[in-house]
Amino acid sequence: MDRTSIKKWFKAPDKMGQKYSLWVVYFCTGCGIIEVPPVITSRWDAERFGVIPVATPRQANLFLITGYVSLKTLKAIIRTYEQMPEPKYTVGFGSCPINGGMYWDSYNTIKHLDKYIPVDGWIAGCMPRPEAIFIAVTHLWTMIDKGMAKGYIKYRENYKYYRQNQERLFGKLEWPPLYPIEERENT
Amino acid sequence: MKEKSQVKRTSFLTPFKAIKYLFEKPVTLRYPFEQKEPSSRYRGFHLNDWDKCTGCGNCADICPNEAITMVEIPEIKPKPGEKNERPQIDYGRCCFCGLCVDICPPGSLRLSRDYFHIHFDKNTFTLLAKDEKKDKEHFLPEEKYSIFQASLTHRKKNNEGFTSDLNYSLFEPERVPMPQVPPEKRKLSFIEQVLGYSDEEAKKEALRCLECKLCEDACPAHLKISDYIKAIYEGRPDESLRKIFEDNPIPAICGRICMAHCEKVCSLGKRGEPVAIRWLKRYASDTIKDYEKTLKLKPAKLTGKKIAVIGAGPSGLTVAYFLRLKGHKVTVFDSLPGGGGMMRIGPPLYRLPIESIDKDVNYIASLGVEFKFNTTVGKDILFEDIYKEYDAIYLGIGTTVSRSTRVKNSDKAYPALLFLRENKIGKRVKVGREIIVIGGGNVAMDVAREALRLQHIQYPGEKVITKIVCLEDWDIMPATKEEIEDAKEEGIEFTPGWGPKEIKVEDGKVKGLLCIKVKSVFDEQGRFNPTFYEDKKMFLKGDMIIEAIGQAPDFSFIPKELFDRLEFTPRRKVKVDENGKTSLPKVFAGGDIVNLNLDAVTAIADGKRAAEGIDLYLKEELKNVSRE
Amino acid sequence: MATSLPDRGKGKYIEGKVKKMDKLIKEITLAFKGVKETTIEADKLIINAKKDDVLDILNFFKERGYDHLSLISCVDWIESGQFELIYILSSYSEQNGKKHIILKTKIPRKNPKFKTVIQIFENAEPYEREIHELFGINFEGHPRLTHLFLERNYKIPPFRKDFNTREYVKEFFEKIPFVEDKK
Amino acid sequence: MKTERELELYFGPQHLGMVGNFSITLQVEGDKIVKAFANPGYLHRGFEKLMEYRTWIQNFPMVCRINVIEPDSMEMVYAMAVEKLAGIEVPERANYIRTIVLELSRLASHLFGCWAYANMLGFDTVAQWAMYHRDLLLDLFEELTGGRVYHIYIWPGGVRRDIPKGFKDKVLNTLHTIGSCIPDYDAAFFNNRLFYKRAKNIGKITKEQAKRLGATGPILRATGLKHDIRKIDPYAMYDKIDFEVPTREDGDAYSRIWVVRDEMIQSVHIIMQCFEKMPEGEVFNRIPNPFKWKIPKGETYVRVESSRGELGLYLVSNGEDKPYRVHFRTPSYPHGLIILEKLLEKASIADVGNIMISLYVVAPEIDR
Repeated sequence: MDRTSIKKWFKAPDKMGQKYSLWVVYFCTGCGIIEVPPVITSRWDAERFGVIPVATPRQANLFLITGYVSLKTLKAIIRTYEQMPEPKYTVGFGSCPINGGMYWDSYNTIKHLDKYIPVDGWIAGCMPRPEAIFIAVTHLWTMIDKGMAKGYIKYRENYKYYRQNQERLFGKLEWPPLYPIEERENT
Repeated sequence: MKEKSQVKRTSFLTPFKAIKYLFEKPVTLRYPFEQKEPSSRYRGFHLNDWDKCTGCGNCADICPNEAITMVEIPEIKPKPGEKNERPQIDYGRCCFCGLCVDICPPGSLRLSRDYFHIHFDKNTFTLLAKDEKKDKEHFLPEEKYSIFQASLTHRKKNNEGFTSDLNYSLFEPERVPMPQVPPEKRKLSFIEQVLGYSDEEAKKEALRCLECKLCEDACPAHLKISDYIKAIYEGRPDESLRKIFEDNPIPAICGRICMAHCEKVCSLGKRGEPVAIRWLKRYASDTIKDYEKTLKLKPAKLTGKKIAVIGAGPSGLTVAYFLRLKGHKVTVFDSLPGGGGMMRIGPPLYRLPIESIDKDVNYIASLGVEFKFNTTVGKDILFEDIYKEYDAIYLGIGTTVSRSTRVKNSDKAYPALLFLRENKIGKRVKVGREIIVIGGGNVAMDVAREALRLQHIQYPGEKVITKIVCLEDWDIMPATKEEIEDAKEEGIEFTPGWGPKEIKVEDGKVKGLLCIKVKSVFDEQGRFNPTFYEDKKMFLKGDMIIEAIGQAPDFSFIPKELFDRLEFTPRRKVKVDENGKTSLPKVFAGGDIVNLNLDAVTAIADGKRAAEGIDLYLKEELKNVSRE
Repeated sequence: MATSLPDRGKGKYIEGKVKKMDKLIKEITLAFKGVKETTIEADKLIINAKKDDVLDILNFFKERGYDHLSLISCVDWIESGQFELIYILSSYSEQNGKKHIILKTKIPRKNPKFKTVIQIFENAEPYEREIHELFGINFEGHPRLTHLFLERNYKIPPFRKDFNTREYVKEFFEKIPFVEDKK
Repeated sequence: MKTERELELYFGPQHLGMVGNFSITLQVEGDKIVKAFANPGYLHRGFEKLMEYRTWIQNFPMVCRINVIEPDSMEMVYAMAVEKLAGIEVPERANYIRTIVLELSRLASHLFGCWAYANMLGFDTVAQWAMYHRDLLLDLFEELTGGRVYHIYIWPGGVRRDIPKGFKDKVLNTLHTIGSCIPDYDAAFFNNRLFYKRAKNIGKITKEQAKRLGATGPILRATGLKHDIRKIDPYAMYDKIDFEVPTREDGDAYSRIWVVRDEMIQSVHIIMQCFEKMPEGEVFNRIPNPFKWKIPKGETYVRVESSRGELGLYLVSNGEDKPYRVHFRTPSYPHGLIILEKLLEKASIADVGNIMISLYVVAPEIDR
C-alpha cells in the first residue's frame, strides 16, 4: 500500500479518490457472496481498504460478480451494471465467471462473463478466501493508477457487440440501449 | 427454557453492556500486516512432482469439471511404461475438491497451501502444475514470498497442503492375496503352487484397475488389458477371454509364467501393489473350460498357402494360430512329444502344469493347425525339404542349448536344460543330497526349486540342501523378486556375489565348487564382463552341480549354404525386418532367437508380428503371380 | 439406516412398526385395486398406483395421519415412454414420524398431463410448477403454471432425458463470440 | 384483480433488504402488501440434471454447492443415500465425526442467520459478533477439511480424513469463546426490548397453517410442534446422544429466532458429548474404484435435519455408474415459495426483509 505517495494526490486526485473508495454493489449474484459478509464485518474489515457495500448501484463503482451467473441473474447484472456511474470496475470472483467452473455444462449459467459485460480482474478459487478480495482490491488500485482498468470504456466503445451478445441470450431486451448504437459506429 | 420464552423486562440500558467491548483488543486481523496461515490441509493450487508423475491421466478422468487436460511435454523423456504427458489445470474450471489428489496413484499431485491468483488476463488461469524442482518462476523463498505477487506464487518450503494418503485414497493399494500352497507342503511334491482366484476374488482384484492403460503400452504384445479386466469385473469371463485371444492365443500358459511387464509399470504399483494382471488372465482362461464353445472362432476360407512353423513354442503357436485364422494351412514341427516348446520343459510343473499347456495347444490344433511332434527338423525331416515344399517358413526354435561356465571340470556339471527336460519327459534324474546351482536367473530358480522337490521325493525325511551361487548380488539378481522370495521360503540357500572357479572332482565324483569373490559384474558400458578378487576364495561342498547360466540357439539343422546367408545382429540375434522377415527368402523368425527379452510374451509379440508379415508376404506374392 | 448401529435394537422396536405398516398395506390393498406395494425398509413403503387412484390414495393417507407432503418428484423413464410422478408422504406426529410412503404413478410421456393435488396438499403448488417447467407436464387445475426458474424457453424441457445439456452448451453458449473476436 | 390504487413493486434481487439472490414481486396498496409473488430462479443451475451426467463420486464436490451456508448436511444426505443404495457400512468413529461436523455447520449456519437477522433489524453490533464467531468456526473447518466454505468432507463410507491432532481442544476453545458471549448476545439482542418490539407478532403462523403448508425445522418448532428428524428418524449418532428439541409456542419471528438461539446451545452440548463418546478406530471404509463403481438398481428417500428443516433426497439408480435421477427436497423450498407468500399478505413493506430472514430462506437451496 502506497500510503506515502502524497504527490499522487496532487497529481491525480480523481484517481486517488476512485482508488481508495471502492464501493461495492450489494448484490449476491452467486455462492461467492458467502465470503463477503466476513469481509465487511469485524474479522477482516474491508473498510480499511475503503471497500463498503452500498445499497444502490447509483452510489457504487465496484461490482463484485460473486460466483456463477445464471441467465436470470445476468439480466439483473447487466441492468445493475448499466446503472452504475462511471468510472466503474468489475471483478469476477471465483472460477465460474472465468470458464464456467463447476457449472461448465449447465444449461442455465453463462460460461464466460466477459462476453456480456467487461471484467477488469479475475480472482481464482472456489471459494476464494477473504484475503483474495483484499489482494484483488490492491491490484485494482495499481491498475487504476496505471490506467489499465478501462472496462467501462471498453463497454462504451464496444457497446454494440456487447448488446448483440446479450440479445443472443435473451432475445430483444426490454430496456433501451445505454449508449446510442448507430452513432458509435460512425465515429 | 420455557420460562425464558416470556420476555424478560430488562432495563433499556442492558444492551449497553456491549460497550465493554470497546476496551478489549479488537478481533480484526490487520491483513496484510497480520496474516493467518492457511491450515496444513488447505486445498489450494496444484503441485505436481514431474519426476514422480507417470502421465497416467487418472486425475483428468476423475475431474468432475474437465478442468484437467493431459498435455504432451516433448522435453520429458518418459521412462519405460510412462507417458510424457502432464496434467494442465484450468483454474476457470477447477473446484479445488481434491479428487485428483486422492486418485493419483504415484502421489505426485498435491494441493498447496497457497491460494492467490488474481489477474486481469484470463489466459493466465490455465497452467501446468509443477513443483519447486521444475518451476523457477512461481516458487519463492520465504523472505521473498509476498501476497502482493499474488500470481500463483508458492513459498519454496512448507507449501504442501492437501496431500495424498494411502489410507484414504480412492484406489485400493493392496492386492487381493493369491491363495497359495504353503512352502512346507509344496516343496515336497510338484503340485501347482498358486491356486488361482475364485470368482469373487477375481472380481475384487479386477475392480482395482484404474484403466489408465499404461500397461497396454508396456506389454510387448499390447494386450487389451484394461478391457479384459473390466470384463472380468463385470462378471463376463467369456468376453474377457475373447479380448485376450485377439492378441494372445495361449492365455493359460501366459497367465502362469508371463514375466508381467505390465505389472511392473502398473500405476497402482508406484506406491502399492500392482493389479495382478497375470493372475486375472489366468483366471479368465481357467474359468472357461472350453475355449471353442466360448470363442466360436472360425478360420477364414482356405487360401491354399502352406506354412511351416518350426518350433511349437509361444511364438510358433501364435504364428500358427493367427495364420490359421486367416485361412492358411499351417504345419508345426517340434521335437518334443507335445506343444509348448520351452514352456513344456522349462517351467517346473508346480508353476505350469502340462494340462494347461495342452489346453491351449489343443485349442489351436482344433482350429485346424497340424502339429508334427517328435519330429526334429534336420534329423527326422530335412530343412531343405521344408524349404522347398512350403510357401513360407517361420523359425521359432528358441534357445535349446545350455551355456557352460567352461571352468575346470565343467563337463561334470549338469546343464540346466538337460536337467529340466529329463525331469519333464519322464526320466527322473537321480539327484544328490547337496546340490549347487550356478546362476541367478529365473531358470536357475526353477532348477533349484525343482531339484529341491526331487531331493525331498528321493530322500524323504533326510536332510537335503540346495544352494544357489551366482555372480550378481541381491540387488541386481536377474530373477524376479517373487521367485527369489518363494525360493527362500522353501529353504534354498543363496550365496550371491561369488563366481565359479573350479569344480572339485575326486574319483570321478563331484565334491564341491571352488568360488571366487566377484568385484563387479558389468563394465562401464553396462556390458556383461565380470571381474573377480582372485585372492578371495570359498569352497562350497556339494555332490551335484547344475549350471543354469544361460542358453543359446541351435541352428545346426539349417544347411550351410542357407545358414551363411542368414544375417545376425551384433548381439548374435537373427536379424529381422519390421515384418519379422529374415534375410533368407520366405523365412520369418521370432522368439528368443530374435529378441533380447527372452520371455514368452515377447515371443508372442514376435509371433503376432510375423503372422501379419507372412500374411502380407503371401498376399503380395499372390498379386505378383496374377500380374505375371 | 445403512450406517452401523449394531445395538439399535433392530428386534423389538422396528418389528412393531412393521406390523403397523402391515395393517396399512392391508387397508390400502382392500380399498384400491391394482395397487402394488413393496417395502424397501422397515419403515419405507413404496406404492405403485394407477393414475386415476392417486388423488384418492393421497386423501386416504392424509386421513390416516400422513399429513406432510415432503416432495413431489418426477422421473423420466424414456425407454418405456413414461413419466413417473412420485409423492413422498410422511407424518408430523411423533409415533409415525419415522415412516415414509413413496407413492408412484406412471403417466404417458406423450402429451403428459395430470391432475393437481393442491386441494389436498397446499404445498404441492411450487413442486407441480417446477415439474411443469422442467419436465413439461401439465397439471390440470393448477392456478399458475408460469415460469418458475427459467429465463429462456427451451424446445425440450431441460430435465427430460432427451435434453442433453452438454450438447446444448456447445450449441448455444460456446457459439457466442468474445467481444475481442468480433472487432 | 389489481385495483387502481394498487402498485406492483419489485423487491430484489439487487436490494439491501434481500439476503441472497431472490426476488419478490409485491402488490401493494399504500405500504400494505396485498399479495406477494416469490420469484426464484436467479441461482438455478440445474443441479439435478448436471448430477445425472457425473459419476457417483464426481457428484460429491457438486452436492455441497447446492447450499453454500450449510454444505455439510447436503453432503451428509447424499452420502447417506449412496450408502443405503450401495450397502456401504460406516465406521462408528466416522459417524461421530460426522455428527460433530454437522453440528458445527449447524452452528455456523445459525450464526449466519443471526447475522442476517440482526443486520436486517439494525443491530449492527450483534451482527458483527455473529459473523466473527462464524468465522472462527470456519477456521475450524479449514483445519479439519482443508476448505473454509466447501468442505467435501463427508464421504460414502465415512469421512475423508481423520481429525487432526489437537483438533478437539481447538473446537472446545472456540466453543468456549462463543459460549462466553451468550450473556452479551442475550443482553444486546435476544432480550433486547427493541428487538422484542420489532419481532413480536411479525410473520405469525399457526401450528395448523405450518403443517398444511409443509413447514419444517425452526419455523415448525416455533409453533409448538416438537418435530425434529434427529429425534424421530435418527441418523449418524443422534440416537446415542442426549439432547433436547427446543420449541416455542407463538410461531412469530421472535419465537423463531429464539428457537434458533436455543438450538445453538443444544448443538454445543451435542458436540461436547460426541467428543466424549468418540471411540478410536477407522474413519473410512474404502469405496470401490470410482471408475468402475456401479450402484445396484434401486431408489430411496433419505432425510436429515438441516439448520432450516427437513432436507431430503430422492435418489434413483438404474444400475449404472451415474445416478438416474436426483431430487433434493430442500427446507427453504416450501418456506420461500409458499409460506413467505402467505405471510407477506397484509404485512407492511417495511417487514418484508424481517419476515423473509426470520423464515431463514436460502435462495440457492430453492433454485438448486
